[in-house]
Amino acid sequence: MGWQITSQSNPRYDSMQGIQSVFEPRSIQADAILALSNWVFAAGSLIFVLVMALLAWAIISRRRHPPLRNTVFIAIGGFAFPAVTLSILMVFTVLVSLHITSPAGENAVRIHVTGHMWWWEVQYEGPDGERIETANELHLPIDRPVSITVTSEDVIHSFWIPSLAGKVDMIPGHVNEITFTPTEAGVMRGQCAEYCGLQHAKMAFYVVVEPAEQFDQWLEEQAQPAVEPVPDLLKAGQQAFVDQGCGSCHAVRGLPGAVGQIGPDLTHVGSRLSIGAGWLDGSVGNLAGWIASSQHIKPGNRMPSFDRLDGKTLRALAAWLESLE
Amino acid sequence: MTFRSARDLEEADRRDPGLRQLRSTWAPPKGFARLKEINNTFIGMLYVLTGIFFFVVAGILAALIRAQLAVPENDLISADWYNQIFTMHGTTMMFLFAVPMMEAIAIFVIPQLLGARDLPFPRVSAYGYWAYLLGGLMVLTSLLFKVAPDGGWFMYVPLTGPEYSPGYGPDFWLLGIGFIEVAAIAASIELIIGILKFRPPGMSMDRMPIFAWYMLVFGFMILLGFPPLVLGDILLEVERAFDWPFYDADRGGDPLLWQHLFWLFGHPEVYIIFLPGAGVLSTVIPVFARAPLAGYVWVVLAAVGTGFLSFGLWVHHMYTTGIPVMSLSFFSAASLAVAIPSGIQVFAWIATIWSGPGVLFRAPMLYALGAIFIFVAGGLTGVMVALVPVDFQVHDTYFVVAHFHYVLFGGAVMPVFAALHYWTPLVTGRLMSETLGRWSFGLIFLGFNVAFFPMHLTGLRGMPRRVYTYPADLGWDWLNMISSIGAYMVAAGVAVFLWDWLYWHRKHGQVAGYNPWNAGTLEWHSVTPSTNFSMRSVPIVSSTYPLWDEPELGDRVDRGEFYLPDSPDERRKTLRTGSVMGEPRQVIFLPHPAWSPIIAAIGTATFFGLAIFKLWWLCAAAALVIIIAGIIWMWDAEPLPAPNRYDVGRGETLPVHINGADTHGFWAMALLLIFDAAAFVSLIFSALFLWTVNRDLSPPVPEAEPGWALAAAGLAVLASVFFRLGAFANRRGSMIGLVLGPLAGLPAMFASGGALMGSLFDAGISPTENAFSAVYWTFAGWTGFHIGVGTIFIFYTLARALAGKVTPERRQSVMNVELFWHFTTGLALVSLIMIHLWPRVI
Amino acid sequence: MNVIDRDSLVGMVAGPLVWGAHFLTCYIAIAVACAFEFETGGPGEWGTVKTILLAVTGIALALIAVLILLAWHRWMQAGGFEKPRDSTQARHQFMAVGGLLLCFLSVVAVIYAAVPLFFLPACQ
Amino acid sequence: MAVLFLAAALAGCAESEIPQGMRILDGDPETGARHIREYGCPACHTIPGIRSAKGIVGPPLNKFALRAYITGQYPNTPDNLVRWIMDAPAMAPQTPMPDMGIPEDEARHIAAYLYTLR
Repeated sequence: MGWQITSQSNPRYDSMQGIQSVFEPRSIQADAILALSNWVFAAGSLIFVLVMALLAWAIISRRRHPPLRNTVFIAIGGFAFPAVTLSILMVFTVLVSLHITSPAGENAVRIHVTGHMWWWEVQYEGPDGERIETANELHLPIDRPVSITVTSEDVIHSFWIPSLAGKVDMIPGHVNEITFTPTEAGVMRGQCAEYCGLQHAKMAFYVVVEPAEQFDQWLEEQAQPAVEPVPDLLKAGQQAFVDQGCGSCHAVRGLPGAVGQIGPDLTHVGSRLSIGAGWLDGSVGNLAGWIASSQHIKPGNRMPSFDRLDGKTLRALAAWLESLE
Repeated sequence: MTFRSARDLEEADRRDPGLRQLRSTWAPPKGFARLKEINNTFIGMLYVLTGIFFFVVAGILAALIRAQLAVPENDLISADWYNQIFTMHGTTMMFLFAVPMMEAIAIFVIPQLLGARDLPFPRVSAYGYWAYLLGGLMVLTSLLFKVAPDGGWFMYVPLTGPEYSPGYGPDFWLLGIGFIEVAAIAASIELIIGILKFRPPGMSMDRMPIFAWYMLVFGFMILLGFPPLVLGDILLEVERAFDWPFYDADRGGDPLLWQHLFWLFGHPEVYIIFLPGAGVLSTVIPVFARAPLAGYVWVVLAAVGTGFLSFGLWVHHMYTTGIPVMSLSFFSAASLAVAIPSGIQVFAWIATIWSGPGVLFRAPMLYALGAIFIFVAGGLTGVMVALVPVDFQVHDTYFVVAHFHYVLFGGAVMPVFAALHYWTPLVTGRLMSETLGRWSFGLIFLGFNVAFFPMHLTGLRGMPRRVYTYPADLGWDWLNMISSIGAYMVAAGVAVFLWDWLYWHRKHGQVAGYNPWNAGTLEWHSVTPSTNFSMRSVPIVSSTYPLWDEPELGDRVDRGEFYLPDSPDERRKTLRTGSVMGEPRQVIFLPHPAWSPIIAAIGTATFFGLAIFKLWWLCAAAALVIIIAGIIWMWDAEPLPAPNRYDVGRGETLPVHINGADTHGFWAMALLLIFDAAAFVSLIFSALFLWTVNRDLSPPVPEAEPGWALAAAGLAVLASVFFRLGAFANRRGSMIGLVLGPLAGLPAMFASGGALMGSLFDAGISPTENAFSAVYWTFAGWTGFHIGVGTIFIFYTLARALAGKVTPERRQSVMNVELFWHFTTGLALVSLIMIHLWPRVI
Repeated sequence: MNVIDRDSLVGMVAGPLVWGAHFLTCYIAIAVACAFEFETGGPGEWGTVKTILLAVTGIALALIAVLILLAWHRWMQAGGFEKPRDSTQARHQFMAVGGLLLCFLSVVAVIYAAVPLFFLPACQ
Repeated sequence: MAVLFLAAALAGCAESEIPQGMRILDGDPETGARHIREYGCPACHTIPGIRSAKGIVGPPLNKFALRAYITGQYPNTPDNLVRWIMDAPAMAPQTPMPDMGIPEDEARHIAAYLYTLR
């Protein structure tokens, strides 16, 4: 698959096809659902063709009655056949439901995702039960069950990674859970599936499934506070972050005063594949563009466009954020 | 002397005084006063025109949607606009087109199909129509000012709640749609009673035109399916206007409550739309297959069965909300089971086609066959989305968009076009063009499949619904482009249809004459365009397809051989028959054109319009207008000629006025109360639901003096007893008793309502505190509202009594009001149980 | 109204009414049991609520069976498959067969609703 | 896909019309268009032919091949443009355009694309 790339590079535009598709299952659960779907698609198509063929035959036929007596024809075709087919389907679907909803078990990776208008707050449970905060991106190890609990801070959102599992709604006042076991490495995309207002269309995120060691290392890095800037440019960027009051909305662990909870945690924003919740690739250029014109790129989102910064400051700020790996 | 053409009718008019009387009795007022007309033919025609108008508006919105989505990252339409547009597309299609359009067709055609002169309550039809028109325009206006609702047609909270939608958008939706529901309920009561009681003699249940069966089920479904939405609407509007936290998770409310209430309505709604469509197919297919409908009883079973099962599907819109998978599977089961009646209908249609001597491919039949194709495909994807695991993936994606457009286009839009092609000659006297019909059908059918088939794939490839734009390169671009092209083909097809329907065929269409399709049902028994009174005489029917089985019937009807062939007293009237067997029971004197329905409708529109802007005092003034118009409207009810018999022809006489539970007035009250009760049960459901979802909060026990509650209960029962005594006294001829009973009952009822609210005050329960206290106050408010309405009823009855209009022989209005009061007493008692007993028991 | 009455519409729709009662019982029982954690019966285990619902299903099916017998009886009284002599007989046949078919549909719907009881855990 | 096709078509017809001095001999406009999206130029610039490129932070790049100066200071020559794309701050310290670490070969492709815009 073209999109199975290493976690450090961005998903390339020319290989994005299929990263958000039900047809590219990458977990036991998504596989099972696709298998069931394929069966019913095939059976449904066959039945459709048969019924249309019957209709055509009825139109063409010169005989003035169906192959059987009218009532018998209706009883068999309209009642008995669907009743039997559907009862088989009922058992089949219940078994698949059971399979895909079974609990994740003890060794599961536990993640809590909170929906916001229009981004995703992500909390990992560290090895010692501590909370490790990130946003708009999930990293998952291969072949280990994952349990994701979801809720919402504002309106209803729906958490959906087509390649890994079905949807689960994020509802204020409710905590829902979804479990799945990824089986292949790669970058996937998830998107909000419940209409959540103005920027519902631009509420997405990336998921990186990687080998266990890489995942562990990633999680350990995420648990660390932000690195101290060394070169002057980065120092200037950090200063701009403080001066502009970015910290009242965004948290950067390790930077005094940057404890905001309104926007995404930026402690390791430089390591992320995307900014603006899956809408732009994570790069210094996009960061600069986003800071300067977030209201143009994603109108109505909660972050104002910082178009009052001078060029050098903007560059410094973007560079500093990009350096937060 | 049969009316094969309009000229025959004119000639007969000169020779035949009975016919002349009928024509002048039923002639609509001239000029501007024509708006007073309440006859179903006129109102039905306006209704259909209005329905198509809203369809076109919603279609234009769809075209805008498809223009925006044709290419990725398009900025033709801003996010803000797009969200208003897709919300209004869904809202308009569902509430302003689909349901009213089916009512419109039924209002126009059902009386003719049933050999009735009109529906049971023509003024209610008129009121319903004007309410629908004004309410619809009110909702659309919001679009002009760019303050249209933008929360989706499903209006999920909390997005549409006071915090996240502080503007007027949701209020336009809630009040506008709430208002239109009034029209829907009016039509449903009208149709149920019309179908059950206003059939021609001899038309027993097993001979009813199949369309009437479908519309009967449709009526009952509206009656039981709309109340949850009405309640949900009220609760949301109250939350928005007065901060009662029904849906606010922070105060014990729950956003899922809205979803339950919405889909308790919303799923039956889909079948409310589909059943009349299927009814049209079951009507049109036999005509063009030239054979009676195969398996009539099977089709009836399918319609009735669908009606029931459709109430067990609502959670299948909520599979992803975190409900236990066991519960989901129950709904999956019902969703699969409901496929069986659909299968039965499809096979009945195929068998019908098979039994005929060959299909006539006229435009209505083309649309019907296209409908079968599209509907079967939509039904099969319906089975797919009914499966819990599959739905986990496809829910809220373009797959679902494809699915329900297939169902609704196949189940409703194509049948509506079939119906318009088929029945338009009844209005215009001319056939629509076959050539243009083929073009419009071809464009619509092809265009539809081009537009919506790719969406299955778009959805499976991961595209969610309701996004105003999407990134390039996810594999959705070309699929969307194809869909957009298809959508514009549909638009072209609709344009061809409109050109033919509105203009071409009226100028150049072939004159339809007598029974142009050689159909078997009564609406084609005579001249086209059909007359306002639909039947020269009300026939005796002896089969399902009277015109096929008795070719002479039309002539005999036109010769006036049957019932009510003339109208010497110049009063509009029709025949009422028994529900099951169809034996003649009563002559109904129908009302004549009047301004009161339209004034009441304007008053209602003003009321809802002002409520959007929270101008409560002006609302009260509008309410006063409604009440006054209503009283004027009802003042002359219960005509009682002396003697109370009317010569219906054929040497028979029937009573004009009767009292009792069999009258159409009593049925109307009873059906209205069933609707009311269903909404009240939804409120009880809401209370129980909030109780099961709350972990930290249980329904608070109102710590009030128990005397309050006991007094309220006792007084309510006492009021009922007083009223019973009053009604009893009236029956015995005691005017004093009639006046004293209600007058004694009224203070008792007020005291009861007061005690009910007093118990809440005493316990210090404030409606804004938490969801349960809000629910308690809603119970109290619901009861209080009924006490208020009941008071108006009482004073109205007393006024009538003083005017000598209530006597032992004319006691129907007293019976109706009494029924209402007992119902109110019931509400008070159940409210008390829910407020004071239930929280203590659990 | 008498369900056995040959001209009763209620008699005709009695089958679906039983389905409705069964369906609501199942839904409410599971919703309440799970909300208050009465029941944790896993897949294949028969906890209290699931056992009760199985019994309810049995009762519902038995009720519909009785309704089927009644409808059958009415139908045979109305002449069964024979061609009706008059309109009354035709109507009675229609009402009986309509009721019978609706009962069959209800049986299927009740059985479908019972399927999950056998495989799924009550609350998960 | 459509974008690339369009870009290729533009490149095809532009080949002969681009003045000799502006030709980037080893730059491929089609590849350049891809890099433009990868490096996020669209976030700040409006660039014809790149669908998502509707940014308003930097100047619009329409008719870029005809423009006389880059950032108002440097003649619009291929060398200057490639250098600019690779490290703008080095040429104009006050520019908001960051150094995005674009290697020279990719910068040439990007420049080639920009020179198809007339």
